[in-house]
Amino acid sequence: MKDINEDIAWAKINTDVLKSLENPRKLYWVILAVAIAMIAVAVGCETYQYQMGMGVANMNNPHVWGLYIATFIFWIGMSHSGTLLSAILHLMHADWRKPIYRFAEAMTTFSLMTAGLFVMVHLGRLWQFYYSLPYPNERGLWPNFQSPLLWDAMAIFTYLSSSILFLYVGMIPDLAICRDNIHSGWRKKLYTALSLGWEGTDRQWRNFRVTYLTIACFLIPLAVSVHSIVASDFAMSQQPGWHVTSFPPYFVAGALYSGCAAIITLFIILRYVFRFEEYMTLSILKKTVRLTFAISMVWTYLNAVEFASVWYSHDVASKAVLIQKATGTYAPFWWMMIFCGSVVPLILAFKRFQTNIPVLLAVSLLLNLGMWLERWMIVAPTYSHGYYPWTWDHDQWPSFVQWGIVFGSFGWFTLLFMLFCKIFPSVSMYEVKEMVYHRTLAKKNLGSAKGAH
Amino acid sequence: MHRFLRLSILLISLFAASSFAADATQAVKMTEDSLGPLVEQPIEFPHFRHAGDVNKEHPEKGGMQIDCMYCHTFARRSAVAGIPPLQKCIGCHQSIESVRETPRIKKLFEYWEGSKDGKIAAKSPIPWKKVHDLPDFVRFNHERHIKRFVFQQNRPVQEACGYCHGDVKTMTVARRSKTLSMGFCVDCHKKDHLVSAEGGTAIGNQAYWYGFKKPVVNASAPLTAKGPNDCWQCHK
Amino acid sequence: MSVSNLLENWAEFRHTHPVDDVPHDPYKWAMSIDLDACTGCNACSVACYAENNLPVVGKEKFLHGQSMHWMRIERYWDEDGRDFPDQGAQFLPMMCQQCEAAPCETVCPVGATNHTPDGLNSQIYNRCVGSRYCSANCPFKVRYFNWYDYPTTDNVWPAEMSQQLNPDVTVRGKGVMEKCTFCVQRLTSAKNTAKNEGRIVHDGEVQTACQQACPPGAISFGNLVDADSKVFKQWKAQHVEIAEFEQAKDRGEQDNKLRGYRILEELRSYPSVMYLERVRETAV
Amino acid sequence: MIAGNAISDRAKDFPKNFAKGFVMMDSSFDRRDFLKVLGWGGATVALTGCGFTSVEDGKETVVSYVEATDFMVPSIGVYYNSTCAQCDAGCSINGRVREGRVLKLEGNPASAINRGKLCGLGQAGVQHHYNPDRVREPLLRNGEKGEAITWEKAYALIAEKLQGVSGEEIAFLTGAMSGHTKVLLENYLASFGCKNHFAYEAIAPGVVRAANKKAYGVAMPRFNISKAKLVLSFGADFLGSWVSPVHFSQQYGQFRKGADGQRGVLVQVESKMTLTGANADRWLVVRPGTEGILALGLVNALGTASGDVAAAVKDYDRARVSKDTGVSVEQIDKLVALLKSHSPSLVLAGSAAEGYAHGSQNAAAINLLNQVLGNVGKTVVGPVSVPFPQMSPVVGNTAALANVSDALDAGKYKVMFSCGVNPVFSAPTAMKFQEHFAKVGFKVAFAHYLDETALQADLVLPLDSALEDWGTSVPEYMAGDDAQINIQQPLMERLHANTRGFGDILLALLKQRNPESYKNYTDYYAYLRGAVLQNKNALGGSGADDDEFWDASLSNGIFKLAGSVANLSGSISAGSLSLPNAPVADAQYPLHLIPSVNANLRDGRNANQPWLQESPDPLTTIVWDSWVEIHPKKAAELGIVEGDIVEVAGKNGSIKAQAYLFPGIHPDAISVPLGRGHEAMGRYAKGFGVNPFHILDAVFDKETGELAMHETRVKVSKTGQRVIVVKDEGAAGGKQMGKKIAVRLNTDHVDLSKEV
Amino acid sequence: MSQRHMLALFNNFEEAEAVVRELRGASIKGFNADSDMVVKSPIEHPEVEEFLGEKPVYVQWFTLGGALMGGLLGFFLISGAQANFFAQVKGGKPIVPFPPNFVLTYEMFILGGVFVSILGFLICAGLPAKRSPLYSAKVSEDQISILVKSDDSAAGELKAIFTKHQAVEIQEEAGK
Repeated sequence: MKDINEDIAWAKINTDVLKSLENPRKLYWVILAVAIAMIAVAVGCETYQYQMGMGVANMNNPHVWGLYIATFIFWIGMSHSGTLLSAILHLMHADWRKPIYRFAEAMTTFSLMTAGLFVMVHLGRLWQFYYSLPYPNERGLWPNFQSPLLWDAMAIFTYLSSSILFLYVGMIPDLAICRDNIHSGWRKKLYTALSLGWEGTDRQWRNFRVTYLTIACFLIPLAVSVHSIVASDFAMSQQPGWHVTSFPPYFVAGALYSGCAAIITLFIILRYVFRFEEYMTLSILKKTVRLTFAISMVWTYLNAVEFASVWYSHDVASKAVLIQKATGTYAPFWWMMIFCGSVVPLILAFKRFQTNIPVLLAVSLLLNLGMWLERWMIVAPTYSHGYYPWTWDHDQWPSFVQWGIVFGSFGWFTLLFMLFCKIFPSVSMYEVKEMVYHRTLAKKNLGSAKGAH
Repeated sequence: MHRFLRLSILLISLFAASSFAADATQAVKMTEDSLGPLVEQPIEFPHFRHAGDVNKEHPEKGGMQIDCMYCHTFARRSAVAGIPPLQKCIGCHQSIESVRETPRIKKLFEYWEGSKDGKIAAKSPIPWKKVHDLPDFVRFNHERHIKRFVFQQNRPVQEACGYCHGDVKTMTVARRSKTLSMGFCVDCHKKDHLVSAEGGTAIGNQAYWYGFKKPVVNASAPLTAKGPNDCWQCHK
Repeated sequence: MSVSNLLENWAEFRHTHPVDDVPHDPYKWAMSIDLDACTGCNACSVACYAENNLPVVGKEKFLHGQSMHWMRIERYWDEDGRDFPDQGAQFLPMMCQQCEAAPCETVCPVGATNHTPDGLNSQIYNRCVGSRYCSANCPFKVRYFNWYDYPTTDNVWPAEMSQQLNPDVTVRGKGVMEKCTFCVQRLTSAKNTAKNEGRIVHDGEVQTACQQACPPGAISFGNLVDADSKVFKQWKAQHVEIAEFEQAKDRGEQDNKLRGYRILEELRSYPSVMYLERVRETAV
Repeated sequence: MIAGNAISDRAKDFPKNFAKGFVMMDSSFDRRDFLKVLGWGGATVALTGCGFTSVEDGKETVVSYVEATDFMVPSIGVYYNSTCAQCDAGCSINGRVREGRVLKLEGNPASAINRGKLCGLGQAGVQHHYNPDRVREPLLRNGEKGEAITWEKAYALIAEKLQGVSGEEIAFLTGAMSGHTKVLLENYLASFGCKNHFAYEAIAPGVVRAANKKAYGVAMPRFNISKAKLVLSFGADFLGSWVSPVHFSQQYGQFRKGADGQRGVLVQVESKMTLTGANADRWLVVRPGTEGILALGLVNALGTASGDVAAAVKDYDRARVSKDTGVSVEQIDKLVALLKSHSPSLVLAGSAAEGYAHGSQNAAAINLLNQVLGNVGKTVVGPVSVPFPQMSPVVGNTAALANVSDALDAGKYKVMFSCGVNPVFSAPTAMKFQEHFAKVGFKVAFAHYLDETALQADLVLPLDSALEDWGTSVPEYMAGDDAQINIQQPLMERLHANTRGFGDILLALLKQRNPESYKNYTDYYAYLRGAVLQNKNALGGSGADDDEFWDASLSNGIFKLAGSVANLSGSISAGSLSLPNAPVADAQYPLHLIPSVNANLRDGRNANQPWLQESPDPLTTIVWDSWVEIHPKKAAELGIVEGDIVEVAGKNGSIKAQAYLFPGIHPDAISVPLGRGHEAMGRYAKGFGVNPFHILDAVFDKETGELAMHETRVKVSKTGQRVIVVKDEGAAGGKQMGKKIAVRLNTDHVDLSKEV
Repeated sequence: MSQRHMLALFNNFEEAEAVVRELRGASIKGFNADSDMVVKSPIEHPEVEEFLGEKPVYVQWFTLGGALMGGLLGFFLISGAQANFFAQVKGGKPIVPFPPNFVLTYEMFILGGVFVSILGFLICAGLPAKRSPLYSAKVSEDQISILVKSDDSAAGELKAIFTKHQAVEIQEEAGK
């Protein structure tokens, strides 16, 4: 099985990809409509919450965070796949990333935006959000730079802006293609403006290469720092179950894991919706699936390490939280997380399932569910079983407001993502050409080597 | 090489600009807006006539140099300066025949005696409009500032009050003269102010906290301390 | 915020006061609560409602764990499996412990909660954006969040009830974290009076609302820097040090005749509230 | 007219000067002016405290005083002393007033009763005052509705209705009364020749009073808890709700520290743990109703009694007592040893002991133990009485209700007044009070709220709150060595224009009867001032100027005067003592119903104060609702878990409430708190909880005729519904889970003498 | 002498390579192979660029400068802001604590690096740019093109070389 067919004509690549900007399958519009409906639910819930106060989300004194922060971490985690595919695999010269890294990067950007929304939704006084931004003001006040939340804000800002820039810079040659092939309407203007007059000259390519590589190098430590900082929100706190040294790597692994799972899902959807069968080949899917399997095992291992270190240590309170996770009210969710996160991926180890699209779609959705549950299981059980037994809560169940907003966030992400794919080429044309070119060269070399014999 | 020159100039100026921007945060810009709207009072109170300096040439234009705290008696005893009771105005004006028939004074007496049309009941308070209004979560303590600067350091009252209220002796108060934003307050609290023991404050090591640096007591330089810098001083 | 300020005062900025090398001066507010005298009567809690404009949230919200009592009386039973609690219950008034190294302070993204020079953990309502991180990180869970807009949409002070509100204390709107302040409005007013007169606040000059109400007089409050204050003497007598996480009592010194302890001391947050253990007669 | 002491917080040391200041202002200054509610700029509370910055220059108006005196400084609180009216203990309060509004009530340190302390109930007085559900106009029944009328019309109506009614046909039902109001009331009734003044308190130590009277010669001696080394309390919840809880709590604080470093020991004997029981060193659970048996058993075991006492107790050997009461023999021995070693001790008989048909016998047995221990004269000492018998308190009891109910049933009364009581709420259904009450031709209720009784009335007269009214009162339990008359004075201007003080109303009614004698008194204030100044010498003001004395007295909030200390009659006798045997199990109604008295809600008259509703019950931490306390063992037997809605059914009806498993109760008893379950009264009271008063059996103490509150037997059954109990206690259920949170030490590990 | 631009399009990379090699090898008067020749390609094509001779890239210097500036600015901004609250400590930590400041400095380091790298890229690559005088949309599809600028005199010679190597198309534009 080939990653890509080397006989594919370059001009066809252009037309195929550009076609995705114009006429996707009907399913595209269905997804869009569903996404908008989901957003409407979230907007309704948020408006209600904004009017009435956070109480309508049914949080209470020990349970101050609820689903919002859990989902926030989920979305942050989701964003890591883009970096993995575009930066890490780029440095490793893994050619098979080329057809799929663009949408992964877009996923990074939009899941970060969604995550950012959760920070806002979660705030008790959304209208005072600007208090947490460091800017000179007439109050003479600065935010508290000691707070992991502020590190978070800083890291996410850095990550988001860098990701957008990375996505954009990597897209400039493709934007030039769009500019050259689309001759009317607002799109023409948009592509002309965004392509910055790219012509593919040797000077441009030369600087492009170095810049792209440099940013890729920056993005890798950045991505690691972002999720480990999100982990510090918990690890830097004093609460049992949160104050765990292994949280940062654990979070990063979880992030890559959920990101990969999401890539599989979106891969399958995009492949169908935009008729990308020739580019997003099953061979690439197989590689992604194998990567996912590997990461799932890393995650499983780190999970086990976390439990083991809690279990083996003398921290009674943390141990109590762990026991409560496994046996208390949250037990069904906790075990479901273990099942989805560690057992379900075993399916991926079987070759016959590695290219079975319906199975993969189901598995990837289950993995995502597991990863979402993981985040919830990090946040909530500590609240109902903290240091202070008096406040151990009758386990609090999120109200429809929380569920509605979490639900809607998926719509919001889908909408942004789908719009992106419709407006910008979601398969990197110039890099697929490179890929094809490299394969042709390789074949030629192989052929000439054969001929020499 | 000129490209590198350009580049380094660019970088240096970027750094300088951002440092400057960060550094200059405390300079509070005062715009027309930050002084609040012009307010129409029930009686346009001529502060300049009461507190203003004596004008020898045109005595009718000058003031009487009345101390701020003659009328605003609460300021030195309470966090709230308050408005003088009507009684206070009447107390003097009862015996000032010369202006008794001017429109403003007539209006004043309407609040004391009741208006002829019955719209104002006798002894009803004058509905002054607030000009120096702080948000409800800010508690400015007039008493402490006056004790500190007027009584302990013998600064002129006009100067102490005027720091926030402007040059009252030349005006009727229709709008603020200072922004009274938080930056305005903090600006002042960050400055080193003279601390004099003669006024009676045994500051002890308080100055350490308020000035964050332990004062050198026996040095020749005068002892100074910063204003309180903890939030609970003004917000409770 | 200038670089020159940083360079000039670098050493000051690197001090880890107040727990470490720089002591409090002239004030460090602290409390001690004698659990042997505490009867659990809730007078302190009501006094706190009255003094600090606490909203009554009602049955529904209390059910959801959204109550707003800054001071709560906890009641513990013995856990030895007997049929009857024949040594009574154990009551514990729990409010913000005003930790010296408060876990809540570092995590607030906007710096709405800070340590004041007189050793209090301040909470600035109007600065709060409602991230609730402080509460998440509080080991005692004594921070209370305004889940609803109690003054307006919830109307907990209908009609004339709002006239009872204490003008010295801000009424909190929705989305704001709040907690026990050691009645800071009373402290500030006492400190101002003292400053005007060029002295420090005497012991007993200022009382917190709970202390003032407490019928058996179980609560003492005062200035831990002032060697004449009752609180100082009590802490001293019990060999409880503010910046320690293990006291003479825990180390088994002083023949174990001490009964002063602080709750969750091992977390090294250095609470400012010392409790005196409840005593029970063995002869009966 | 002037009045009042006003002490700005920094001038507390100079009350006299301030009093003088008032005198000087006499002619020009109206107190009401000062009490006027003002919205001071910057000093008022804005309800949007920390929302958006609410600076709107020039929009808000600064309100200023028209005239001000020296002490009137905006933003600085002024303190007035007055008297708490939330219960009958008579604590003195110190109210903080700012800008004409009373903000907070604190204790008055000058009062020997509470010494500057105040309980939660007392502090909630402001919520009574500012309550949105107060009656604001006189209301005349018009069908099912009340129609607002003027006071003139109300007075005229009363006069009309009283026309041709003889004194015998008028009844006046009140709570406890004392002071000048009582004098006026007696005068009013005397003007008809009416003797039907009934003082009713739903929860009152009526039996104990009678037993004390027998044993010591006075109904309410002073109990020196702080001087006792051992307090043995038979169900007296003196820290919670019994007689004068703030005073006792304050004494308890000293008692625990011990005057000479010897810590006082508290042993509580009862079947349902009260707040006091929860604080005891040893809480002894006894079979309900057997408190007297244990007391006699202790007398016997002490072995110091002689004569008829020894004869009376000789049958009460330890084995029998242990069998009857359920207290183990070893425990009795320990207790006896402790009683011997800890002298003086103090034995108290409380509501758990008196609430039976043989309550008087129980109380007598307990008092006998006190006498045998020789505590009389040491920890039980004579009270000081006020030298004005006409002002001394009429105490309320439940026997009064039984009497009035019977008389109503007989149709004796044509006009009935009710003031400060709510018998429709607090009378057992078995008494049929409501039915009997309906027979009265014209019912007048003096009321703060439209409570259950006021709703039955034909005319409702709205009363001033205690914080706007004048008055004096004499506490029943006189705590100090001096006699004390409490003064009640307004802390602020009347909140509602059309409410009146009870004294004012009585005066107006008296003027109808007797215009000549009262024509000099424009209002109750004038009457009060006149009456006080008339007796200036006796009140400790001999030689003082009238105004000065009056102002100083108001400034103190109390009159302290040397009263006479009553001697306690000390004869120890067990002559009339005859305790019934331990109760036998009732097959149909196997459980004893113990109606418990919550320190905050008591008989329910304060139920409409939200602070009290949300103040968790100390033992269960339940708020806003009633509950049924069941011992976990019993609950397991019945298959009941926490939150089950159970039906508590007795002979006279049933109630349904949530179950709470409570270890501090005898397994044969259940307990339901009183005070909740209002069907009217206001938004915070109505519809929360159930009212166990209604299912009480109409059983009375055989000697005194008091309602035997603990005598009701019930059965408990599940209804199948379940709710989540609304309480402060979390999921850990009051366990510390191995953490060091609330810690307890044994006495041998403590050296209190070294403590500060 | 007037100059003219000429754009040759090739289907084949080898051909284009050969052209570049030849142009650099041949010394044509009025045409400087180092400065007057631009290769445009649809993909990043380091092999072709190699034949153009060593052309240095400076973006990494921007990166270094930006990262350093970001880090410094971050540290001083944060420490300076913290110094504002000189009487308020938080959690018993110093007013200017290192661990959090390092985290933030790290982030600012990266942020500065990325931003200034992009800036450097735009500067170095001359973007945004006006279109060069001759451009064919075919370049963004699959053809490689060589744009030359030369004196009129050299045009013929260049054209000959292009044609020789099977240029698909040659566009010309008269110079000024």
